[in-house]
Amino acid sequence: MKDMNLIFEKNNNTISSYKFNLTKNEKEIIDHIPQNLIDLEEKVLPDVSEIEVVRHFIRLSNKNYGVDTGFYPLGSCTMKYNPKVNEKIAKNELFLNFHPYSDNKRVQGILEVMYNCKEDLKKITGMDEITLSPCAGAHGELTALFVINAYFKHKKENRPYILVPDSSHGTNPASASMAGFKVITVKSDSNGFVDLNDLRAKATEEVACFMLTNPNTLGLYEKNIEEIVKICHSKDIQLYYDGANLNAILGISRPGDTGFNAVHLNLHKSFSTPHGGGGPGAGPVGVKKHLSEFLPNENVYFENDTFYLKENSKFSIGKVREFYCNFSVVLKAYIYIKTLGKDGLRKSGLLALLNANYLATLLKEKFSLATKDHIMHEFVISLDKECHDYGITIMDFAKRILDYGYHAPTVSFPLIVHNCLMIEPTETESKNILEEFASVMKNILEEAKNSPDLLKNAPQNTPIKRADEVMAARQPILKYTENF
Amino acid sequence: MKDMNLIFEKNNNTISSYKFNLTKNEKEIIDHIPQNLIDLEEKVLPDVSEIEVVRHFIRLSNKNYGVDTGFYPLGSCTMKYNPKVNEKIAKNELFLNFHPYSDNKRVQGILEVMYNCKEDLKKITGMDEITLSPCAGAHGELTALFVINAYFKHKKENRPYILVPDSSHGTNPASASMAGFKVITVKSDSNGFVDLNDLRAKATEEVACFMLTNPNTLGLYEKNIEEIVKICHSKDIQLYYDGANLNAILGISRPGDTGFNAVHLNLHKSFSTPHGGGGPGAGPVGVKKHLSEFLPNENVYFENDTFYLKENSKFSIGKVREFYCNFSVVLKAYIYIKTLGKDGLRKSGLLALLNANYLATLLKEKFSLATKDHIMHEFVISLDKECHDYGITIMDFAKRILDYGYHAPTVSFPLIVHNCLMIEPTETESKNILEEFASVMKNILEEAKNSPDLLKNAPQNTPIKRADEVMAARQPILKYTENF
Amino acid sequence: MTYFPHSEKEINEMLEKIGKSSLEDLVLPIPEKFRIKEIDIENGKTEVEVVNLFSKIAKKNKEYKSIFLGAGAYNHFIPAVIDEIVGRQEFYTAYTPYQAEVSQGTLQAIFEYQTYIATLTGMDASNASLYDGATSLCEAVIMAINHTKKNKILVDRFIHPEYMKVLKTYMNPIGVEIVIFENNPFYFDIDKFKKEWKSDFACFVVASPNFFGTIYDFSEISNIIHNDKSLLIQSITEILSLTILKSPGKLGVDIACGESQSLGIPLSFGGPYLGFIACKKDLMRKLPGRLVGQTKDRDNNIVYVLTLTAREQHIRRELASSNICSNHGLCATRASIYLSLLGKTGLKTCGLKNIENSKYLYNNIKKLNKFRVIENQAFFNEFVVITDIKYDKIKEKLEDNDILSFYPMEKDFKEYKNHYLVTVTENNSKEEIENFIKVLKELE
Amino acid sequence: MTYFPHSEKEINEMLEKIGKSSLEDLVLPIPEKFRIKEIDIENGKTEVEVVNLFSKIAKKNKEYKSIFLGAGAYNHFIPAVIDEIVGRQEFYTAYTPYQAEVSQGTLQAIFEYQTYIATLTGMDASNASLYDGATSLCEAVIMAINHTKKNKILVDRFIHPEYMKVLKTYMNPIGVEIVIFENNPFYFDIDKFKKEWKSDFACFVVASPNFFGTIYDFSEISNIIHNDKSLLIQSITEILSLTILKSPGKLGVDIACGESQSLGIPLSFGGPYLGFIACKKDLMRKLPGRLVGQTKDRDNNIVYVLTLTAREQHIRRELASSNICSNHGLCATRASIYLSLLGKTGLKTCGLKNIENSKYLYNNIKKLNKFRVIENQAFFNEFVVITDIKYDKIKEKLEDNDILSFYPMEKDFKEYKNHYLVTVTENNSKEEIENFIKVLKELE
Ligand SMILES: Cc1ncc(COP(=O)(O)O)c(C=O)c1O
Ligand SMILES: Cc1ncc(COP(=O)(O)O)c(C=O)c1O
Repeated sequence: MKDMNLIFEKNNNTISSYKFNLTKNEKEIIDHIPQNLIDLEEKVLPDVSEIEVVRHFIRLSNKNYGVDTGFYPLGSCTMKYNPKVNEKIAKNELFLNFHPYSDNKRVQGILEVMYNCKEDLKKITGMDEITLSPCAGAHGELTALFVINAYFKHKKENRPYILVPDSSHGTNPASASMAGFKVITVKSDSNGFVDLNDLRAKATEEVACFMLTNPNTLGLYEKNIEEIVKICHSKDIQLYYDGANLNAILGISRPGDTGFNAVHLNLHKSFSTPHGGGGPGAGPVGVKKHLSEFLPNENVYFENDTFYLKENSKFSIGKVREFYCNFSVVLKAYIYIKTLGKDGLRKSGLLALLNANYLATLLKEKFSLATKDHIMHEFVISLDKECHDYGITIMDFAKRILDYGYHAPTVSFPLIVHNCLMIEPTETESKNILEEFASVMKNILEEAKNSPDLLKNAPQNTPIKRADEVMAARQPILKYTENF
Repeated sequence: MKDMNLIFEKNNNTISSYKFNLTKNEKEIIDHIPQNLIDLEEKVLPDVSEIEVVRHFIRLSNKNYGVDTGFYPLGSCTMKYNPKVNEKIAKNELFLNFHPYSDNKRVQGILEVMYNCKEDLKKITGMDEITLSPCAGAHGELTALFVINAYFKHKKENRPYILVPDSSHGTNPASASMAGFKVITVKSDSNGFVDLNDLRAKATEEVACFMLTNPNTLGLYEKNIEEIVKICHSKDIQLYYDGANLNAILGISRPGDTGFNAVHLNLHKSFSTPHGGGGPGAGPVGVKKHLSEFLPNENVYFENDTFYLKENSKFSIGKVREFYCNFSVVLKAYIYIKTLGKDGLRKSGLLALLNANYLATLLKEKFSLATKDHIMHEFVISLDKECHDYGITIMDFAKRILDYGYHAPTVSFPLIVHNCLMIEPTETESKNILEEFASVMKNILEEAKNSPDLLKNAPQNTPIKRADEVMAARQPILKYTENF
Repeated sequence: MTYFPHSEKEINEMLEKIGKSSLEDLVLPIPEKFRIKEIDIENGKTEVEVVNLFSKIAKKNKEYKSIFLGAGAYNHFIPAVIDEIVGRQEFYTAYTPYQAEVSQGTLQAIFEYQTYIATLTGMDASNASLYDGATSLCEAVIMAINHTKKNKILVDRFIHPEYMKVLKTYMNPIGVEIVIFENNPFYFDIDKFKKEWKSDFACFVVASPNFFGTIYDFSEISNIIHNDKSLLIQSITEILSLTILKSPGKLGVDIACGESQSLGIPLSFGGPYLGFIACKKDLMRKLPGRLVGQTKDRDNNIVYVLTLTAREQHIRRELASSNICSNHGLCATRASIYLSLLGKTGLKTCGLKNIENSKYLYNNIKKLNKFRVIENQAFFNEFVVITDIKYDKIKEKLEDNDILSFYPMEKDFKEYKNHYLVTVTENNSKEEIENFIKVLKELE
Repeated sequence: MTYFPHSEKEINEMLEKIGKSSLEDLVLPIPEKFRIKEIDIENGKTEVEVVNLFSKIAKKNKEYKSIFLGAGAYNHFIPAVIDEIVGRQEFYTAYTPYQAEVSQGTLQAIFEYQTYIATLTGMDASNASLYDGATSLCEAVIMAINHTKKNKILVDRFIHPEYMKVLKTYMNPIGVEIVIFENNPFYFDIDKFKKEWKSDFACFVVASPNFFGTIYDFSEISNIIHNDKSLLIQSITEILSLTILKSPGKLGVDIACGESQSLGIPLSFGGPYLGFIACKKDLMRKLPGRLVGQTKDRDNNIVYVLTLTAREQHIRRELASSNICSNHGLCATRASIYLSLLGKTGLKTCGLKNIENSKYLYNNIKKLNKFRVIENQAFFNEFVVITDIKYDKIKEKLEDNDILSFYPMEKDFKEYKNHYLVTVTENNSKEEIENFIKVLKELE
């Protein structure tokens, strides 16, 4: 297969190829490096003029869909609006051009942002200490589990197990095993809540941590949260808060008050930093006092009028990344916090709940929600019956949504609900859009009944037609090669 | 007619409407202004949240076509690539945030850019002095004609007439009458050159100026330029160079050496500054020594190590605009000059000629060029015959080009060629694109013959279908009104 | 660095195809004696060299910490959204929207701009933009002259002095006589106006707020002028004042024109700015420049096109209503975004904030010893301060404190010695204002 | 300022529809005792207030005039095109490309990125990006452990010290023993390696150029390692060195990993950066994180999708090859644009320029009295300088001259007192370098 649209096919050795002016000749320049370590042989690289590169990537961008394009109800991902003032401020060279080894005195502004962001996040989560190091949510989970591992090692307790609900996100168990733990899955009851009996049975002194997402991935706030906390704490099981769904309780409730011992946040979700088509994000971790001395080395502090980074504790798990944090992401999140302020953040939480409940109410008329109880910021609908009755797949349904100019909700997650769609509107969508989306969903349901081919052949109005994922996996082509 | 896509229809009094914090109450704030001069009554203005404004304008941008989208062979407009480094540098706040009344000492960098740009433009055009004031080409023409008017007034000569070729751009005669002159049109000969006899007949002592575009709007370099110069100068008729086509001779020939007394440049054409969907551009005017003391007041100078603006001459025509120049446009043009340098500019001229001649050669196989002679940076094809034979209009043909993902050439200009297309590829287009465009043009010609409806119903692949311009003009709707 | 997509190989293939042996053959139509081998300027630079060069040049500019000066160019806050949107290549790399089917973005944005301008000015029609406030005044006067066939005009003395200069430049060659109306800079002298108005004036040009910042009450004069079939033109340097003030339309103005740089366009040392012009229905077809109109496409959808082009130079040529071709379209798009984002609430609070801030300074300067203000001057965001302190001393003090302010009225209005113009906008923080007052105190 | 599109009216209509009397009713599922009335942080601000606040904070940062330090974060030139393109909202406001049909932009850009990385490293497959160079090393080692089922690893002492710290953090909980190979920082001690290598090592981790800037010649070792069915991992902090140096692939490396911040990503005080990882074919399915693969759509056009997802956490859960979900996609897109723009010629001249500049400084420092360099150190753009001058004195001198340089090796490698790391890139102008030399002279 040869894709003529790849930049590599445009290679034409333009006379305007990009250059840096050399004063000496090649031989002379590299004469201090042993010949056998040098390789100047031409590689598969393009050599095209700037205008062609620009047009190439603009053409690509036109095949992409973002929050600024339209409604993006991707459940569990909190695709809220990315404020432009954040982007503008973050482009300021006085934030952008500093080497991580710059002298302390020169980066007081940068350190101030980190420190104040950390302090605000403490107040938002109710935790005692926070590290801004983790690069993403999963990295935050891993970091927190390293901390918990160190905590019990320090206490000379052997706790090889981690509990995760069957509704949990895949990163939870994956992080657990990367941190050297074995994973035990806790069942959900018929209503989608943690099954207390199953939890009681599995919550032994051998368990280090219970990783909970609350509201959970069904959009339900664990109604037995008090009991869950009691069960875990009675066995000194560390209760972990997966912050992917923090948007639901922003300014309304704090994991720290609820009894969680550790938490990670997704700044690229709840705090409006752009997701960039796959990051970079940031996954700060907050912990209670008894865990804080185990946090990653190097954190930001403020003493006698100066901010500084310092390696804090001999019990620390060590570093989890090269340099302290994804600063420009932290900066954008902090701008967001300053912009909305206490009232704004609380309002965002409430309106996230309002939008989800409103949309759920509209959809309930035709769709079956996966849950009976009062949902929070997102919800899951099951199309299992429809899929069987109309001979369609849940993917067919999702792809058809694209035809109407919306991004699709999250498909087939959580795993405990078959053929489901997970819908999270966020607070930055309007009543109109929710209503339009609801009627489109109902349309598609009609189409599924009356002309299922519309779904099976979907999408039709997108830059490309349905992509063959099976073929891609059968014998993977992960890069361009000159002669296929 | 009610367009629900207008921003005004989105008005919903959002709770997130944009705000500035007031400390006092309204009454108090405005109590020093007589009541009868105040009007706080609600006006037809939207009140929507930022995300909706952003999505609105991004949706609009997606209905637009620019050079970065693709080939834009708009004759006479020199739609070359707009380098990104120019845009980036021009966004530097150290260029952007200065009030025009800033103290001289604070804007030395800005003045340096203006001065050096002026000096380089002198060398590029071969003129003795230049003003950067004019905001666009037409403004440059007007400025130059004011100058010429003042020149002859000063010499106590009464010269009420201006000569323009029948192939000239509309701004030439329009500027002439705005400057208080009467316009006499000089015929073109059958080959598209200035008809020398007609010129001789009309070039009297009553003529102040002959406005020439060279290469002219047919893409021909006036082969009798020497004779034209002689005729004009023998009567002290000021020879004016309309610089819209300077791109053809950049680094190759200088109007000043050829005998032109005054010239305007379009920095938004020949010097790569973006056209912005209709400006802002800049139309600097260059003149020979004898005209320089009449140039607009206020120009940029350099003496004992400082740059400054000063009002230069008691003979000056005065100011032609509020503040000195469109600085950020001048800046971008100057960056372009520094980037390409002498060799780059000359090469751009030569490749502009190459691209035009190559495309003309490809099209000649099927289309009839309006000219027999060697063309320069652009050329005109006549579809008069085809229009009659196939019962199509030149607009049909142009609109069909849009269907193939290109912008259309200039239509029906110059006026002396019926049903023509004026094609200017510029030097920043590749051989491939020219070839693709040529074959598309030939396709369309086939379609015109075999299925003319494809043209009559064109465009079909554009964001909207053919717009009804007649209806628009019949009873114009120039603004939104709440209740149509 | 250059931007040519060609390879050497392609260049040769192309030359061969057109039957030329070298690029130099392409210049043969130019007489040899008129050809040059090279321009006498520097060689090209790589991008990194260019960036370094211009950051060095940029650093030669020294920003003011505070700008308390408007006088036709205003230091307003520019929301981040604007640069983000006009940075979209589809907007800024497009030409004038000749092909409506691939230009709806520009066209609708301009149509919305026209609506905003018409709304703020209380007029029936606005054009798609002009170069700046000064040239828009000239175009307005030309409209009046063409409409009334009279070629004498009465112009208030206290319009922006730069506008006055440009107006003279434009009127002189076409032999229009400019009569100056010696008004009072702090209130509109209606009696004097009645005396000096003559029926053979094509129009009366008044600025409000005027160059002294004064909001004029000239509601009475439109009848007088209209009785003579002449026109009333209002020139406006600060369009944001219309968020609070009665619109020209309601004051009987026939043509409102001026500068709308305040609407999201950077100071940029004087340009590019944004000239606006709007008028009553009966003058619509005399408007200069581009107009965007609403129409339908063949699917019967509402769309936008350039319209009434029969007025324009490319068709009317020497009979055109103006010579303007390229205007300041992207600036108009910026204004369109600015106005859409601020909207009702934003614009109103912005206007009020300008007044609140400037009044706060006005009241505090009043309290200073060596400084005076004009008692109950009606102003929006600029006002006049009087002091006997030598200008050089003031200037030096302000420069030392990185403050730009105190425009000396004497410069353009001889007898107004010791009068200075001071401006405050929503973009001046409380802190800045307090500091300014502190600095002025030190001058006592 | 907030970003809610709702009007009060709409909020009430919505509440009514869902049968709630107030927004507060929506929080009822949360036990009352776990609710708060408000967070103890400041109130919100308007945009102008926010902009002023952060420009004040930004001004507390004081830029260096010259950066002559890399040590894992490099001061390279970033072409203007990159910010223009990634500023396109379609790129930066998108999520991970789960829906291929509306995500071809991200997917193709990443596919091109994977191709570039595979090309530069001489490997068969690259993933779609990781967090940074340190975590990419950890992921590489985990691959080796899973692949070889051995849980001891040999690590060269002179890899980036921060990478070493992170590696320890990751290995400790899973009980992998790290054995340090006491190499020579200025040449690869092959004999010593032969002595210390043991068959029960899952892999050997070597950095080249290493933290001292030395380009190692380790071509001989891959056979030794492969004989034991173990893997050779090369960690790279400066990916631009691969524009000139022999690729890991050609050196027998099985997994190349490291930091590609050099490819158009700003220093940004340490993040976000761009971890890369690439490997030989047989290890492909063990790669962590996202992979973009080529396939066809139903019109039979070539398109791109996320592929081999069966390896990933959301399907494999605890058995996944890694826990990574969000990666550093937009950074990878930046790299893709950077590499496309520079292309063959640009990358080669960029690499050579780095060497030319650093060698120029190297040779001039050599001439200074109080400074020494390592004779014939083979380096790309950083090298070691030795001097007896007190570090505090050097530091102070450099700070006074706004220069960042002279990273003290003693910090991480005790016995290397008086050794300092110095870096020069294509982004350091001749002028800067001369000035640096001048400043050092003054220290003599
Ligand atoms: C519930 C949950 N937990 C964890 C994660 C992982 O976060 P990240 O992608 O930032 O690593 C996600 C992301 O989708 C999530 O939805
Ligand atoms: C030949 C010619 N002259 C003058 C002009 C007017 O230039 P501007 O649009 O910058 O006023 C143009 C613009 O199209 C032109 O093509």
